[in-house]
Amino acid sequence: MVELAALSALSLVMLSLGAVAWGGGARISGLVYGLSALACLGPGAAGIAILGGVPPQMLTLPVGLPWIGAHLRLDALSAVFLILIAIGGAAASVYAIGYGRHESAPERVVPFFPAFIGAMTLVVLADDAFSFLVCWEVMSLLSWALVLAHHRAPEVRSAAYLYLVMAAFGTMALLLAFGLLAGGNGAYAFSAIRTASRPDSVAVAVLALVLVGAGSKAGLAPLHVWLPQAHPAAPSHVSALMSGVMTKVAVYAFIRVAFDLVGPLPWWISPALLMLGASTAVLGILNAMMADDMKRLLAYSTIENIGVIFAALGLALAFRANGMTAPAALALTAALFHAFNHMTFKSLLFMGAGAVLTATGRRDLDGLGGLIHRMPVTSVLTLIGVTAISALPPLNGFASEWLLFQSILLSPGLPQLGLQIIVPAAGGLLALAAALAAAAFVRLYGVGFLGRSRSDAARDAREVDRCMLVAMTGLGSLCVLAGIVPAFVLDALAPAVDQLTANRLPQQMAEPWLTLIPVAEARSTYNPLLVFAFIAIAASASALAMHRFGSRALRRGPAWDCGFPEPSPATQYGAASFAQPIRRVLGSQILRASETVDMPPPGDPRPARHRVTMHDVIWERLYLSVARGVVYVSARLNGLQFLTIRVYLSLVMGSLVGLLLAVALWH
Amino acid sequence: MLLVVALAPGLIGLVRKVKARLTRRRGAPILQPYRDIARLMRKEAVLAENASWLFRATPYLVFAATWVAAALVPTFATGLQFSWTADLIAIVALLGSARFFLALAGMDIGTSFGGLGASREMMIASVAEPAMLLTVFSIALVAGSTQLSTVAQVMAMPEVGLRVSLGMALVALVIVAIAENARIPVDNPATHLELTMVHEAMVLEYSGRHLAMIEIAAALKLLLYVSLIACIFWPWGTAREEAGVGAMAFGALAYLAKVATAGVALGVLETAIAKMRVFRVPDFLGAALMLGLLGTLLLFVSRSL
Amino acid sequence: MTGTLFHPLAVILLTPAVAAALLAILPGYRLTARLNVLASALAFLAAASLFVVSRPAPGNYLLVDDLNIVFVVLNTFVGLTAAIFSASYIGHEIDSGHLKAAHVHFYHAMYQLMMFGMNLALVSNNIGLMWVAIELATLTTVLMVGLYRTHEALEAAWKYFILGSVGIALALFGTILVYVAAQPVLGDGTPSMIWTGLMAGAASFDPAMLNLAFVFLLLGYGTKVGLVPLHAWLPDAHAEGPTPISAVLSGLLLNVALYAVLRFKMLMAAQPDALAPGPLMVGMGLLSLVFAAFMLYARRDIKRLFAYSSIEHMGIITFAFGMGGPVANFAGLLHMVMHSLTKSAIFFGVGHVAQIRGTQRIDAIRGLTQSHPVLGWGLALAVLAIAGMPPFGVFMSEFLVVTTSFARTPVLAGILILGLLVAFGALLLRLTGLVFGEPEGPAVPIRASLVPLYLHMGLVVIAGLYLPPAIVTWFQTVARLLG
Amino acid sequence: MSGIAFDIAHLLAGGLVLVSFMMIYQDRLYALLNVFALHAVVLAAAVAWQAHIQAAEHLYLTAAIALVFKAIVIPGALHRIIRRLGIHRTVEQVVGSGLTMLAGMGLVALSVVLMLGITANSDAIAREDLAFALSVVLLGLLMMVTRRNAVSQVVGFMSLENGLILAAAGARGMPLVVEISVAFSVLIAFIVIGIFLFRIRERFDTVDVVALDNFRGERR
Repeated sequence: MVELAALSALSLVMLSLGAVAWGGGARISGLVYGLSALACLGPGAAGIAILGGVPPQMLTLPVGLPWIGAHLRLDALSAVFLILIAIGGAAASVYAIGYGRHESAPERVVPFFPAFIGAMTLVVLADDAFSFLVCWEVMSLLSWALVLAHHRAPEVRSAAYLYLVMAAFGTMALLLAFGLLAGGNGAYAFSAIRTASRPDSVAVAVLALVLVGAGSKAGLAPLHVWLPQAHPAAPSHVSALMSGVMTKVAVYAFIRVAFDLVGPLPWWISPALLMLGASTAVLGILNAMMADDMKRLLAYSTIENIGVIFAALGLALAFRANGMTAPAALALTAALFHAFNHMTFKSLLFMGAGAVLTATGRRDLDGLGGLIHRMPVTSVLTLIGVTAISALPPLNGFASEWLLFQSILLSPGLPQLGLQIIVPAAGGLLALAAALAAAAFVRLYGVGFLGRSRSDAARDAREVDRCMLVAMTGLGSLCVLAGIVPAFVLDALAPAVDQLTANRLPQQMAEPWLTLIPVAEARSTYNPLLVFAFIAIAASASALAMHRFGSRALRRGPAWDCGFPEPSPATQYGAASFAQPIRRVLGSQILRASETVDMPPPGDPRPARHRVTMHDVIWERLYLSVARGVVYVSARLNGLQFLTIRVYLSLVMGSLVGLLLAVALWH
Repeated sequence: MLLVVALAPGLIGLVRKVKARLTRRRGAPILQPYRDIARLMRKEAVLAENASWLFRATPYLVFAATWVAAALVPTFATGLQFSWTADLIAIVALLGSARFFLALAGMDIGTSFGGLGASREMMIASVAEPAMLLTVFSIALVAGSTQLSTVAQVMAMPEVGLRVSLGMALVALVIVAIAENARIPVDNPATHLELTMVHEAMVLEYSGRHLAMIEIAAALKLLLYVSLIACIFWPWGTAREEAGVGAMAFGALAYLAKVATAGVALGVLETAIAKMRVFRVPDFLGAALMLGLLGTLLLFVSRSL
Repeated sequence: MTGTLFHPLAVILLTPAVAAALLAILPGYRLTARLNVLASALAFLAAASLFVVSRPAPGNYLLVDDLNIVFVVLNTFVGLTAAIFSASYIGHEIDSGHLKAAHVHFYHAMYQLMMFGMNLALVSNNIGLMWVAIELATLTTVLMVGLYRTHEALEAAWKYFILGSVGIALALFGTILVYVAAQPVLGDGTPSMIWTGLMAGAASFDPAMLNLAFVFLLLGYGTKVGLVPLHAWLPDAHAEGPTPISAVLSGLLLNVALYAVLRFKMLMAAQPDALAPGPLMVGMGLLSLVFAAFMLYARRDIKRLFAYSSIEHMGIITFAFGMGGPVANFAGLLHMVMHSLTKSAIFFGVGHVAQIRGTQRIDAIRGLTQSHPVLGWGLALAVLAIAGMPPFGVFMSEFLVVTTSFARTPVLAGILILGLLVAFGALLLRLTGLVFGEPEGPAVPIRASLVPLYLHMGLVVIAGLYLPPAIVTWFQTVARLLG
Repeated sequence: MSGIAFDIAHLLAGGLVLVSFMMIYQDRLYALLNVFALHAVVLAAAVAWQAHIQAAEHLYLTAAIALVFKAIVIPGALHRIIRRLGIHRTVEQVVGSGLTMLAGMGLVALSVVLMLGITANSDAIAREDLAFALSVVLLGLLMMVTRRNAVSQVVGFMSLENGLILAAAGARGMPLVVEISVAFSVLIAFIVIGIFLFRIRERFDTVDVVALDNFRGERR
C-alpha cells in the first residue's frame, strides 16, 4: 500500500515535470488536472486499505540522506491524512479542470499544481526527519510558486514573500526540533527517534519548536499573519488546497511529533496549547468578521478552525499526560474529525468563492449580492458550506465541535486544578468562536449571495461550468454525509486514535440509529440522522399543513422595508455595516477598531464620511518591529561597505592583534 | 410534541396579558395569539420581488428546528421517547441553526432593516451562546451529563441541594433566555419602526403564513427556555420514566403551573425594567458569561476542597 | 613525483600553463575562446581520471589525496563550465563594445594562468609552493577584476590587491612559523615544508609556535576566503569584474583558500597541545554569516548581493568545519561543493541578466520569469537553492549542520539559524523583485548558452535528493581525515 | 660561533626594529623614503649575516635583491612619483605620532611576549629573529593603518615585507626564500606601477570623501 501511495505521489511529481516539458500552457491544463485527480485515487485507496485493517507498512528508498535513506511509512495516522489529502486534492483537481479555463496565467499554475499534491502526500508518508523536511519545504516552495501565479500585483508578491519567509522560519524551528529529537549522533529515522528516551525538558523544547514550526504553517496565532494574505492570493483551487489540505498537513506534523515521536510529555504544556488554540480561534474569526474580501474572510476562518483543532489536541495531550486514555481518545478524535470536516467545507467554500470570482471577477463582498438568483447551484452548495462551517446541526461542522465540547466536559476528571480551570475557560472561548463564526458566515452569505446585486458584474453573473459544480457537489455531499452519519467517519478514525492514545471510542456504527455515544449513553448522545430526519419531517409537514389548511396564495410585491423602501442597492446592509455591532463590542479592544464620523454642518454640500480604522496589533507590534530591527541593523552595518582601504586594513590589523593577544593570554 | 406547539402561543398571550394588567390596561385575551396565527395563516403571503427560495423555505426550517429542539426538552416527564437524539449542546445548536437561517432570510430581500436586524441578532447571539454553553458546563458538571433527561433526574435528587454555582447558572440562563427570546431589556417584541429593534427587524418582510410560522417558532422558543429552566432548576413534580399515569398527570399539572408562573414572572419583569441600548446588551450578556464561568470555577474549587 | 608527463596530475597542471602561454600569443576572439574551453575540458577530464588512475606517491612538491581530489575535480569542473559561459559572455561584451579584442586576449591567458595557480595550490604538497600558487591565482584575478578599466573596477581591483597582499604577507609569515616549528623535528630544508611529513610529525611540534602560525594563517588565507572582518575586497571584486570571473572567484578561489585553512586546521588537530582551531573558526564563521546576512538587505547591485551571499556561505562552511566531527565535516564538504556549483550557476544567470537589461542595479531588473522564462526560472531555482531550499543540495548540508550543532551547542545553532533566516529573507526579497512583477527595462537579445546554469542546477538537485554511495564514502573518509 | 654570531644577528634584527620606529616617527615623505632605504640596507645586512652563519649561499642573493631593489630602485621610483604627481610633501597621520609610537611599543612587547612563550627547543637565533621579524611586520601594518598617503602606505607594506624576509632568512635552512623574495619584489613592483599608472593616489585613501563616493562600490 505504501508503494501505491508513494508511486502516486511520484506520478504527480512526474506530471508536473511533464507539464513543464509541455510548456504548461492552457492547452494541457485540462489534461493535467484530470490526470492529477486520477492520481489522487492512489493515496486515497492506500489510506482506506490501512484504515480497513491492513497493518502499517514501511518502505526504504536509497535516496535522501545518504547513510539513512528515505524511509516511508504508512500507518493509521498517515492513512487518515492521506485520505484527507486525496479527497481535497481530487476535488481541487476536478474543480480546476473547469476553473483552469479562466486562468490568465496557466503556465504558472499547471506545472506546480500536481507536484504540490504529491509533496503533501509525501510529507505524510515520510518516516525520517530529512525526507520529512525536504517534502515539507518543497510543499512550501510549490505553494509559494502557486501563490505567485498572478505575480504582477504587488500585494501578491508581498504576500508570497511573507509566506515563504514564515515558512522558512517554521522549517528552521522544525529543523531544530528534529535536531533535538535525533540527538548529536544524527539518528534521523523516526523509528530511532521513537525508541529514544529523553528528559522532560528536551521533550518540552521539542514540543515548543514543533508548535512554532507546524503552527506557522497551520496559521496558529501569532504566526498566522501570512495566511490571510497568501491563501487568498493564490488561484482559488490552490487556495482550497492550501487552506483545506496544507494546513492539515501541518496539523499532521504536530500530531506526529507530539503524540508519536517525542514520547511522554508533562501535563503543564497542555494548558498553554489549549489557550493558544482557543485564542487563535477567537482572533481568527474576529478578523474574519471584519474582512471585506471573500477569500480573505475564508482564510481568517481557517485560522479559527486551526485554533479549534489545536485546542482539541491540547486537551488530548492533557488527558494523555494524566493517563486518561479514553477522554484523550475522544479529544483526539474530535481534532481529527474536525480536521477532516474543515477540509471538506473550507475547500468547498474556497471553490464557491472561486466560482463567484469566475462569474463576476470580484471577491469583495460589497461588490456582490443577489447571486442566489444568478448562480443557483453554486449558492446552494455554498449554503451547505457556510452552514457546516458555522457548526450548525445536522452538518459535519457541528458533529466535530460537539465531540470537542463533550471532551471538554470530561475535564473535571483531570487531577490538576489549573487544567480544571483553564479547560472550561477555553471552552467558553471556543463557544464564542463558534458563535462568531455563525455571524461571520451569515455576513458572507447574506452580503455576498443574498440581497440585491451591488454591481453590474454581480447582476450579470452566470452559473459556472459543470466540472466546478461537480467538485463542489462532491464536497458538499461529504459535508452532509459526514454530518448525518458521523459514526462512519469516527469508526474510520479509530485505528489512528488507537495508535496514538492506546484507546479509542467505542464502536459507533454498532449503536442503534447510528447514534453518537462517545462516553456513555446516560452522559451524552447525539443522533444527527434522527435530528436531520425530524427537521425534514417537521419542516415538510408544517409546510404541507400550511398549504393544506392555510392560504396558498402568494403575491409578489415591492419590499416593504418598514415603509421606507429605497431602490438603490447601496442602501442594503453592506459588509462593513453588518460587522459594525461586533466590531464595536469586541473589536474595539482586540482589533483596536475606531470609527471617525465626519458630518458636515447643514448647508455644506460635501458628503458625510464614516471611516473605520483597525490595527492588527500582532502585525504592528511583532512583525513590523522585527522588520524594523533588521532594517536598522543592516542600515547601521551597511556603513561598513563604504569605508576606505585604510580602515579595512585597520580591521585586519585589529583582528590580528586581537587574536595574537588572545594567544598570548592563553599561555 | 404537539403539546408544546399548542401551549406556546398561550404563554405569549399570558405574558402580554400580565403586562397589560400591570400597566392598567385590560389587554387582549390570553388566546389572542392563537387567533393572530390563525388569521395570518389564512391570509395571502406577499413576497418581495427580490425574495429567493431561501426566504420562503426559512420559516418552515426555523419552525422545524425550534420544534425539534423544544421536543427534546423534558416537560412534565423525563425519559421521553426520543430524548436521546440530542443533548443540551445539540439543542443550543439547533436553536443556533434556526437563528442562522432567520438572519439569512433577513438579509435576503436586500433592505436596510433586514440587515440591521440580522447583524444585531448575530452580535447578541455571539455573546449569548458562550454564556449558554458555560451555563451548560456548570450544569453538566453537577449532573455529570448533558443529557437533559439525566440532568432532570439528577437535579430532582435531594442530595444536590442548593448550590451557589447553580444559582449563578440560573441567573445566567435567565439572562440568556431573555436575550434569545428578544424580550425586554434586550429587545422589545411589541415594537416596530424603531431603530433599536432586532428580531422584528429581521422578520419585517414576512407576511401571511410565513409570518405565522415564525411567530409560532418564536413562541416555541420562549416555551422551550421556560421548560428548560423549569426542568433543570425546578424539577419538582416531573414524572420519572417508569412512573404511572397518575404521576404523569400530576407532572403535567405541575408543568402547567410552572409555565404559568414563569409567564407571570416574565411579564412583571418586562414591565418593571426599560429596554437598554443595543450596545449595552453585550455588557448585560457579558454578566451572564461571567456568571457562567464563575459558576463553573466555583464548582471546581468546592470540589477540590 | 613518479608520474610521467602523461599522468593526469601533470595534465592538470601543464594544460593550463601551456594554454596560458598559447593564448597569450594567439590572436582572434573565437579561436581563443574555443581553446580556453578546450583546455579547461582537458584539465577536467584529467582531474576526473584521477579517480581511476592510481595516485602518484606524494613527492616533494605534489600530492594527491582524498581531500584535495574533491577540490581539484570541483575546481576543474567549474573552470570548464565557467569557460563555456565566458565564451558567450565575452563575445557579447566585445559586440557591445565593453571590451576590446586586446583585452580579451589577455583575459583568456589570465584565465588559464589563474586555473593553473589554483590547481597548483590544490595539488601542492609543499606549504611554500602552495603559498606561491595562491599568490599567483590572486594576482591574476586582480588583473581580471580590473579588466573593464572603469573607475569602479580599478577601485575594486586596487582594494582587492592591497588587502590580498596584506593577507598573503600574513599567510607567508604563518608559513615561515610552521617551518620554524617543524624544522627542529624534521630537519632543515624541504622536508619541513611537506604536508605528508608535517602531518606525520605534527605531534612533536612546538604547540605555541603552531598557535602563532595558525593565527597568521587563518587571517592570511581567511582574507582570501572572505571571512569577516577580512572580507572587504570580496563584494567589490565580484561586482566589478567580468561575471565569469565572479563565478570563478566565488566558486573556486574561495574554496582554494579554504582548502589551505583546512590543511592547517588538520595540522593543528594533529598536535593535541596546540590551540583547538575549532572555536576560532566557529566564531569567525558565525560572524561572517550574521554580518553578511544583514548586509544583504541594503544591496543595490545584483552581483554584490550574491558576493555577500558568498561570504555568508563561507561563514557556514567555516562554522561546520570548526564544529568538527564526522557529520559536521561531511556537511561542510557537501556545502562547499554545493555552494560552488550553485553560486557559479547564479553568476552565470546574473551575467546574462545584466547583459540583457544592460545594468546590474537590482531595482532596474524585474519580471524576468515573464520576459525570459527559462533564464528567470533558472535564476529563481538557483537563488532558492542558495537560500537553502530543498530539494537542492545546500539544504542537505544545512540540515546536517543545524541539527547536529543544535544537539551539541544550542546557542551557536541559534545564532546560525538567525543568520540563515535573515539571509533567506534578504535573498527572497531581492529574488521576488528580480524575477516577478511586470517586466521592465530593455531586453537586449542575447544568444547565450544556459547549459552551464542548468547543468549546475541539475547536479545540485541530484545531490540534494540522491548522493551516490561512492561520493558519500569518499566524503566520509575526508570528513574523518579532517577530524 | 654561537656567541658573536648570535650577537650580531641580534643587533642587526634589533636595528631593523629601530629603523621601523624611525619610519613611524617620520612625517615627511622624502625623509620617510630615505629611512626606508636605510631599512632595506639593514635588512640586506641581516640577511647577509644569516647567509654567512647558516652557510647558505642563496641567501646572499636575497640580500642583494633587498639592497638593489629596495634600497635603491624603489625609493628612487617613489621619489619620481612624488614629484610627478605632486603628492603633498607632508605625511598626514591619522593619529599623532606619539600615540603611534606608543602603539608600536605595545606591538613590540606583544611580539616579544608571544615569542617568549615558545618553548626553548627551537633555535635561539630563530626565536630572537622571529620576535624581531614579528615586530617589524606589526609595525609595518601599523604604519599602513596610520597613514593616509598612498606612498607612505606602500612604504609601510614594504617594511612589513622586510620583516617577512627577515623571518624567512632567520629560519634555518628554509627553502624557497629567494623565490619568495622575488615574488614579493614583483608584487611591490606591481603596486608601484599601479600607483603610477592608474594615478590612484586619491583612491587609495579618502582625501575628499565626496569625490570618492562616486567610485566606491554601490554608490552609483
